[in-house]
Amino acid sequence: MAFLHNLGTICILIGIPFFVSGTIGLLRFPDIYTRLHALTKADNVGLGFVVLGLALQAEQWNTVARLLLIWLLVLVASSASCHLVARAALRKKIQPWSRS
Amino acid sequence: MTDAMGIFDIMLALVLPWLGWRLLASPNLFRAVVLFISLGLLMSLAWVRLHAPDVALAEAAIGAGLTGALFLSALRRLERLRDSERRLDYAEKREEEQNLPPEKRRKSKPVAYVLALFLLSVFLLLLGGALLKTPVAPGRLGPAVAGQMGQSGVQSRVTAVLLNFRGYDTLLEVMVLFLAALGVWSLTRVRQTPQEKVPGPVLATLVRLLVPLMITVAGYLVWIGSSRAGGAFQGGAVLAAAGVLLLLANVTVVRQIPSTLLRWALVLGPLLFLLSAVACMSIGGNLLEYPRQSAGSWILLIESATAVSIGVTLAALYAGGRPHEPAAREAIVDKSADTKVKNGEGA
Amino acid sequence: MNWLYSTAALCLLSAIVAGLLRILRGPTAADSMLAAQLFGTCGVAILLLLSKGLDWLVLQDIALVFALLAALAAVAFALRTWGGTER
Amino acid sequence: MPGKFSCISFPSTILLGRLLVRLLLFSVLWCVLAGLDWQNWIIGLPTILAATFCSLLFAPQQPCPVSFLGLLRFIPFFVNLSFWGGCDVMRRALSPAMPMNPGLVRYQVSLPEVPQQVLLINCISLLPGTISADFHEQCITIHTIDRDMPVWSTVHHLERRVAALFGIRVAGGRP
Repeated sequence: MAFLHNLGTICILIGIPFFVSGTIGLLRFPDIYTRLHALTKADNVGLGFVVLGLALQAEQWNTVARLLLIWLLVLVASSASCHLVARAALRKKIQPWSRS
Repeated sequence: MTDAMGIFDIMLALVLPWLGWRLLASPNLFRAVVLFISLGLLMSLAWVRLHAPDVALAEAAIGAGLTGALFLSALRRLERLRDSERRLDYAEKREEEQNLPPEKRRKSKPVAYVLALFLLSVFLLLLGGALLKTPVAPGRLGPAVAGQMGQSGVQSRVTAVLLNFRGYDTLLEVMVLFLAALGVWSLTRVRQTPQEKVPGPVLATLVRLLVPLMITVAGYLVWIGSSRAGGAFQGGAVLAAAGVLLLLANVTVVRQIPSTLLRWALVLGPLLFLLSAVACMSIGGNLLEYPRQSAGSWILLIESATAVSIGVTLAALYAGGRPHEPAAREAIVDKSADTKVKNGEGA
Repeated sequence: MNWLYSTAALCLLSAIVAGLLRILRGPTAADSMLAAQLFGTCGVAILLLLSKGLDWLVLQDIALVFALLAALAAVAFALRTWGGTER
Repeated sequence: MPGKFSCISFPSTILLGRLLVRLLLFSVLWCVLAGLDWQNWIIGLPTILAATFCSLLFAPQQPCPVSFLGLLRFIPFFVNLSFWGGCDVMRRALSPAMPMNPGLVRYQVSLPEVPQQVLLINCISLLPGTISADFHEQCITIHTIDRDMPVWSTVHHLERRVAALFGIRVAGGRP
């Protein structure tokens, strides 16, 4: 039990930097599309680690299932809204930033 | 090590007023809306820290979700009305402002600032005075509620107060919501979105996944309301979110729902609430004094019905007008199916 | 409360506050919208962490509602505010 | 039971199968949310029925069954890729030079059904270095953060995995 608990702690600690780098990416990246990259991927991996860590520390089966459900929901919602926002931006003829 | 939590609270307490101020002061409407959505999310966290999970739930569903979508759609209409004044891309706006000659740029007026400062300090003084005058423990309502919990028929104190001890207030609140929907319906018809604008595959799949999930969660929130945080308002708000999503995606099924059915769904909650309030009198109590043994069942029944009505009401408010009468044939074909949807949502 | 959960929640709140800058800076409307999306995800994580740390199951329900409604604002934005008929 | 859903026009055997699968899924979901106590089925049963009905109402005309074995093999693949996607973004965001060379790439999809395509589109957004920016007439416009990455082969690999998840094969496709 203690082993699982410690493993969960490590997972949560791994997850936080992903969130932080997602925010840094949001602030540093040059245009809307690259910011979408930062947000969609980094935050979902971060949330995935946090959920994994909490699931390892959970005591009941349905807590694990709920955590998984929440993660999947966020995953679906953020990838779909990423696509929708990117599409709206393309249709608005916002040119992607390029290095040159 | 609760220090981190202390810093968390202080941060929240500092950011919230700042956010509120930025939101009110923002000349750009779109930015104000986004700030409003963020404010809703942070507000919800603040309610959690204040140990009010019921309010946090409602704020998460209504403040951050529904109102955000409502404002974002309203912006579009405003923009159509005053296209020349309103620009969503504020890069352009900022550029314009910088291109203006210096004498035309907005000047700050010292008198306005002094006046604002004066009014603000008067307001704060009044507020502080009111706070100081308030007795420290106003009436000791908490223990009173705790003492009567055995008679309420539910375990959650908030639900006990809302639907049993102060059921009268809630009845009136439900009526207010109903009246709001009536008002909107009597003013205008819903704007017909063109039929050919079908949602893209990604959006369609999202709707397909989320709407049944939202219905399930709404039912869960109504159920859990009797023992934990949740209840008719929260469940109704989540149900309304499902409706808003359907309206946004412009799904054909929504357009085919006969308006008679919508009317009944709108009335169901208030009507049932009122009827049970009167029924309590005929059984032999006062208005809204449920029989002791079955109070839990009464509350659950009322809550389920109100949740449906609140969901339909909020979605109708989002749609912004009374529905069109669909062509008679379509209505007949779909009647059986739609009745099932609504009845199902009823619980 | 365990130091782990409170510190992690604090870090996530700081990430949210830093993200506010993006809303204020823009430049396009979608950029601000993204920041609101970020708040949703971070909010879910904070609620889950607090739920474990305070041993308070209700917070999971709030996180669930957050997650369910996360897409709503983005969909409304992409379809209504920016989408629809061309100007 | 299926006879009542006369507005839904596909054969009743398929409908029955779909109905049962959905009923089962939503019942499991309800148990996860509300616990195993039998009392909560007072609200649970109508809710599950409503959710099932709603889900059937929006179901695509063509059923595309997910193969269980394919699912088992898809999950670790997906988790691995999205993890590297997160790491990739983290590396770019944190390094001072911010190495990136963004651009748009088109990809012709050969998956036949809409749900499969949507799954592919959503997964692309979680892959390292790519997000799907538009989808029009079987063609996905992909925004890549680094044009030097092998975008086409990665997406093609993903497409084959998605196809395997649904128990079908896809042809070669072209860039």
